[in-house]
Amino acid sequence: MTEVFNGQEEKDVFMRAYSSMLLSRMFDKKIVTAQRQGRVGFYTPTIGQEATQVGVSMALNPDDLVYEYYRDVPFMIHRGVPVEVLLDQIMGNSEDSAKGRQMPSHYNAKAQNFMSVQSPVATNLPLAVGAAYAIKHRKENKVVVTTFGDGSTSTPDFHAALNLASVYDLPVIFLCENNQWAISLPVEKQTKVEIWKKAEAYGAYGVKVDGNDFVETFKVAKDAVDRARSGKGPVLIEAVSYRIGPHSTSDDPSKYRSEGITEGSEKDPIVIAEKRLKDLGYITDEIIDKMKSEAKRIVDQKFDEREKIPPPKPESMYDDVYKEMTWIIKEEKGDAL
Amino acid sequence: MTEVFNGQEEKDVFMRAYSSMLLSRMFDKKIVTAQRQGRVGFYTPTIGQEATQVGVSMALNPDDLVYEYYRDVPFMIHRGVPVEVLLDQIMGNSEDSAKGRQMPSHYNAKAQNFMSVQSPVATNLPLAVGAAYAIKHRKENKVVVTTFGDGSTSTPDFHAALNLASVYDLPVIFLCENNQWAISLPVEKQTKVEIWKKAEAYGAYGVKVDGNDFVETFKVAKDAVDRARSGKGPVLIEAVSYRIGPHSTSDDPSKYRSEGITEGSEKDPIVIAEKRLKDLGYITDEIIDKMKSEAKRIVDQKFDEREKIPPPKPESMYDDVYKEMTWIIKEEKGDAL
Amino acid sequence: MSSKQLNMVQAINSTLDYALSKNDSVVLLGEDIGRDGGVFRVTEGLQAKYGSDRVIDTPLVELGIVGMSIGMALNGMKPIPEIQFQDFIFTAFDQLVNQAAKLRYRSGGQFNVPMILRTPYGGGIKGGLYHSQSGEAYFAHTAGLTVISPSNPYDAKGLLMSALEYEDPIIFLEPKKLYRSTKVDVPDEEYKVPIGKASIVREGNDLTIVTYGSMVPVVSGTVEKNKIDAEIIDLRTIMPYDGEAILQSVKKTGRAMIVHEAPRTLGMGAEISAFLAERAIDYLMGPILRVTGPDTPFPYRLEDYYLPNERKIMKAIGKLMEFR
Amino acid sequence: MSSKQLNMVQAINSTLDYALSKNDSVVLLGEDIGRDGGVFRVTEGLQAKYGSDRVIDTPLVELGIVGMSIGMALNGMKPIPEIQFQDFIFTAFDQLVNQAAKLRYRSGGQFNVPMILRTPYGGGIKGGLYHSQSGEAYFAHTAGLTVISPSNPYDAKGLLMSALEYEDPIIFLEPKKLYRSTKVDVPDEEYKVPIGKASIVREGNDLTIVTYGSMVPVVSGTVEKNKIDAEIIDLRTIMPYDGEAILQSVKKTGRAMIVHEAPRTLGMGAEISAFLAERAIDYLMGPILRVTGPDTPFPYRLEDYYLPNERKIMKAIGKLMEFR
Ligand SMILES: Cc1ncc(C[n+]2csc(CCOP(=O)(O)OP(=O)(O)O)c2C)c(N)n1
Ligand SMILES: Cc1ncc(C[n+]2csc(CCOP(=O)(O)OP(=O)(O)O)c2C)c(N)n1
Ligand SMILES: [Mg+2]
Ligand SMILES: [Mg+2]
Repeated sequence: MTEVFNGQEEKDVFMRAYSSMLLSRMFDKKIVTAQRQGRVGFYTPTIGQEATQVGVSMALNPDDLVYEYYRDVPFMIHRGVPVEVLLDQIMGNSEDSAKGRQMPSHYNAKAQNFMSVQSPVATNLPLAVGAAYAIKHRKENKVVVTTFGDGSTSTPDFHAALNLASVYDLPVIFLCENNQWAISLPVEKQTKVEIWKKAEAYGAYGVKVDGNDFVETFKVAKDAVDRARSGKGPVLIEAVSYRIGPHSTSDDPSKYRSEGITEGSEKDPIVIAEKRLKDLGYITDEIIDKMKSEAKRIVDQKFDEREKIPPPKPESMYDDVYKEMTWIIKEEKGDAL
Repeated sequence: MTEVFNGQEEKDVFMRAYSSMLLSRMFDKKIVTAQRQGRVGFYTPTIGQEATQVGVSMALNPDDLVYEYYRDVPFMIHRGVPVEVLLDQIMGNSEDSAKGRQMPSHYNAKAQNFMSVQSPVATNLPLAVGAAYAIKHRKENKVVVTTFGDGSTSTPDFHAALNLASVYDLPVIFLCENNQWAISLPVEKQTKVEIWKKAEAYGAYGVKVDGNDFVETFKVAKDAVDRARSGKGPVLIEAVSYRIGPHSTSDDPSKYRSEGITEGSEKDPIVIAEKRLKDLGYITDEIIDKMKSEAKRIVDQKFDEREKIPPPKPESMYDDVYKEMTWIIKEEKGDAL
Repeated sequence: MSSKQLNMVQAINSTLDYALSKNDSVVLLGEDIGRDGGVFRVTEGLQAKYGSDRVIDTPLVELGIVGMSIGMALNGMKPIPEIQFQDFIFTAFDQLVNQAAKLRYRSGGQFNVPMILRTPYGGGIKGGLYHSQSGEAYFAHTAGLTVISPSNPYDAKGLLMSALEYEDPIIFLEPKKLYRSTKVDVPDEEYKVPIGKASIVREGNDLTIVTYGSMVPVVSGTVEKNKIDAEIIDLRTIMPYDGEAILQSVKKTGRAMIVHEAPRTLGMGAEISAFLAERAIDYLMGPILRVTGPDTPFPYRLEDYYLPNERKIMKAIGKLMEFR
Repeated sequence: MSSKQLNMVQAINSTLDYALSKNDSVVLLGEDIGRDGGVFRVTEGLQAKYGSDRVIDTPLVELGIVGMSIGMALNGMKPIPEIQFQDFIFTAFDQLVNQAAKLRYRSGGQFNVPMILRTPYGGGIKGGLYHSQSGEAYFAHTAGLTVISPSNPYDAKGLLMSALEYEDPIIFLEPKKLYRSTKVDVPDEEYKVPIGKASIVREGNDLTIVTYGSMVPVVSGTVEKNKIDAEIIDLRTIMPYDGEAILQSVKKTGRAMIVHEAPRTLGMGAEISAFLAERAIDYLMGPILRVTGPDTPFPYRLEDYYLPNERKIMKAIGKLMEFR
């Protein structure tokens, strides 16, 4: 299949990829349902982008850095971020590593080398460039991946980051997860040019891939990572998928689009993966069913478990603005409590 | 020479172009000298960019709009902005249309359809796009030209403006005056890619021209303007010249570069123009000398004349923040005087 | 005179509709404002009615939205850009501070920028750090900008009507928490609420509470419920704020406090307090107090602790009333 | 203990040199800071000494300079970006407000941004609208940022030394008017001026004048020349400002004024005044006055009328001294 793995190795790697995609999908469904039930405040579904993210994740080393965006649950799951960490963030409970401060879908996972997610889109990109500069400065053998949507290519930060990474030949993979929509704006109205081609304007290497197929994505990502790691400078990957769900749980796509790719249809990344794994003889319908119910069981169970965790203490709100609390904040804390 | 003009017409047009370039050059020398003498506070010389600007200006109608930058004296002179207007701005005297508020080289000339110049580079570009939107909305037969340097292509505003003008097919000519330096940074370190090629990233039309030759620049600009005027969308022109002088009167280029094109050398736009006009039989050395001393005389005389104009009245400082002075500013004015 | 019961979203929507219908130079532009009708539905139905050239869906670039609007405004149009959340305006901050705010001044009055930038702001919808900010002080500190924030549907329409004829750039801050919180009678006909004039929401004698936006109902509710004889001033226009109204009231009551969501340090409360400390010191019985959001980013889960509320307001009132 | 007579440019240059020599993680980056040595020559000679990988000439993109610096700071480096003029920082404002300032908070304390952003600010060099702005209030209103402005070469070195060990983002505002205005004795050895502590530039009993940056010599000169018994406080750190020092002084003198270049409305004077109106009202004999730049953009030719000067300060002192 790929020249990278031998037989058993490939099976293990692919099965792990599939398993991450499945877990992400079950996670997604669970949170969307929980949001409707009022158990979660908000969520940006990732359905449709599993293959893109897992494919790229497969090409990375554990110590490579990721400056991710709000839709990267499958990426995080595949790199070993425990589901609990994601749930605690979404719930904003007292075990959340960000102390319940961020809106749902604004994850972080330092242990797995994920940065903390901000809302203003693409503003993670210049940070990734700086991270890569640090890596190069210390002659470390790492690359930095940073992710963003198609809409985000119109931002100032996209332009700044692509140019700087190119000028300094930095090991950055710019992963554009082109799900073809930026909330209600289709990518054709975002820009007249295919996104991978924009790399040329900076002297970066640009490549397009079918982001619904984790194997294709993996192969392209592997090349890109090798390039970057060997000092050949940044790569812009345009991974084309489709945002199967709404932009967020607050969004109603029926206002602005008719249905495109649907769940379970032949372009669904999970369906494509299953077909591939079946063709390779790695999997059967029976195994699939078992894996699915196992994934669902895990998500349900963890959700119930994390839901019991209390919210953070009010006074924690005043911490971490600065390393040492200023007298001003101390007084405000005193006044309020 | 060009198919645009018949014989006498061409001579008139070319001679007028040359005359503008000459007047600009004399103006430049005068202000640089006056700055050294302490008679002017600051100035950004335009020497080397005369052909670029005059060539583009030749392709425009009087009612086309220009969102210019601080180095566009030749452009302004060729479109009929009186030297007095430029001098009053530079001196910041009480006849200055901007009431002495702006630093020298931040011109405006509403009568000739020039906007007022800001310092943050390239932030005029999105304004030009909005102007073009208004033109299209009213179905007017105008184009908008906006100018900026090579360094300015790295800015957020460049990216935003190029994309928006392309998405809405607007009649904007983006004139990049590539003088090969952004203060001390050579264009090769600004970006890895030739500037005209960046147009492709937006679906705009990009073209490069020898900006030292006013005829070449005119021809390319004429095409670009025709394109834009006929509704084919924006054009990015990269006009390559050389910043013969320092970045500004505060700058010392010997710190960071050895000499490139020098005044009077064969790539000097004035020298190129003279050669062309001689070859065409439009001009002789005698005429040149006469024109030069006439241009110098005009500039010297006007400078002395404008220098006598008093500064603006202190109380004028409080006007024009809003259409109607707020009570806050009124009080501050009262307090101070 | 006919009128309708409208919430703030409806009041703004109908005023935008009116503006578009009256004047071909009016255009709306922003992210998702067209087909989608805006993420808060404020522009719902307008693209269908006026076309995608006048209700313009833009690419994702705030600086472009603002920059283009300025260019339009300089050329005979009346652009009404929307920034989806005020939190995202900072990517366009240079265009606001260095272009919109300074164009009239730097051109000696030759050019001006009649643009109305609308944007939802403030907390109350569990938006966390990046969907809750109250940045009015950044704008109010910028000479050349006019900053407005309505606290109810009636004022929203009336202020927007005034804004349509205003010739300088306006930052029109819509307290998203109040978008659908109440309906009030809004006349169908044209009327204006003047820019620069506060409203006395409630007359009172014991103290003056200056507030605006989403805090107006919180302050009013607290005062009514606890039967405080407070005079409540709703600024409506944050910059230029109505100094005269504040001064008159404080001269009468002798006590002053300011309530807002934005962080305390250098929030509008600082300016109002300094204004009073400059010219009302002789009338003041006690300190000037501020009840505000703290100097921290805006937290998601603890939003209710972050925002000024009855308890915090009453605590400050209690402290003020000790002075006589 | 050896020392040298240095102006502020030299004091900063030698401190940056020290920082680069001590710690390989320190990098400088900005426009024209390398070959050219910076448009104010603050980084002169450093690229030649430490190489273009550590004293980095960047393309013309402030948001990239700041964004890259944040990324470096998150990864074990100590970046010292320079913004050529503070006026141009607004194109990077989102990176400052929404990234640098909020990273520690939003990550629950896991990530932090030890960056020192240096930038020349203020008037006095005939820079007009875009080379003269004093934007400290924008930064000081932003929770998470620390804002410093030295008023002399000694403090410049000492504050920068403290900044090198500080773990949160600092906006280091260099009053460009003072870059070369005086030389003072600056010790060769390491020393620190603490962040968050004001200095009492002059003790006095009749009134307290709070100021910072370029206004310190103007205030001092005025007070000396006119033999006013004023206590002068140089904030040095603008945020968090030294409330305790201000309060102590005002309790003693009973009169307070604030002097700064930035526009009055919502300038630092507003915050200091509000701070005092909250807790020193009982000690105050008269109003709290502000002598500041007006709420207009910064004019070129009339710069001298714009800036606070002896006449304006004396007028305010006169007014204050009427109260006893
Ligand atoms: C600077 C900025 N402007 C606006 C928004 C509001 N917003 C959130 S997501 C989004 C669309 C993003 O589209 P895309 O980049 O394609 O990513 P996707 O959500 O499709 O994965 C918008 C406009 C934002 N988060 N940041
Ligand atoms: C946003 C911004 N950053 C920095 C500056 C300071 N500055 C003024 S001109 C200049 C270089 C511009 O180079 P280029 O765009 O090539 O134009 P040129 O001056 O060469 O004509 C710089 C960095 C500025 N004016 N605006
Ligand atoms: Mg998308
Ligand atoms: Mg240049």
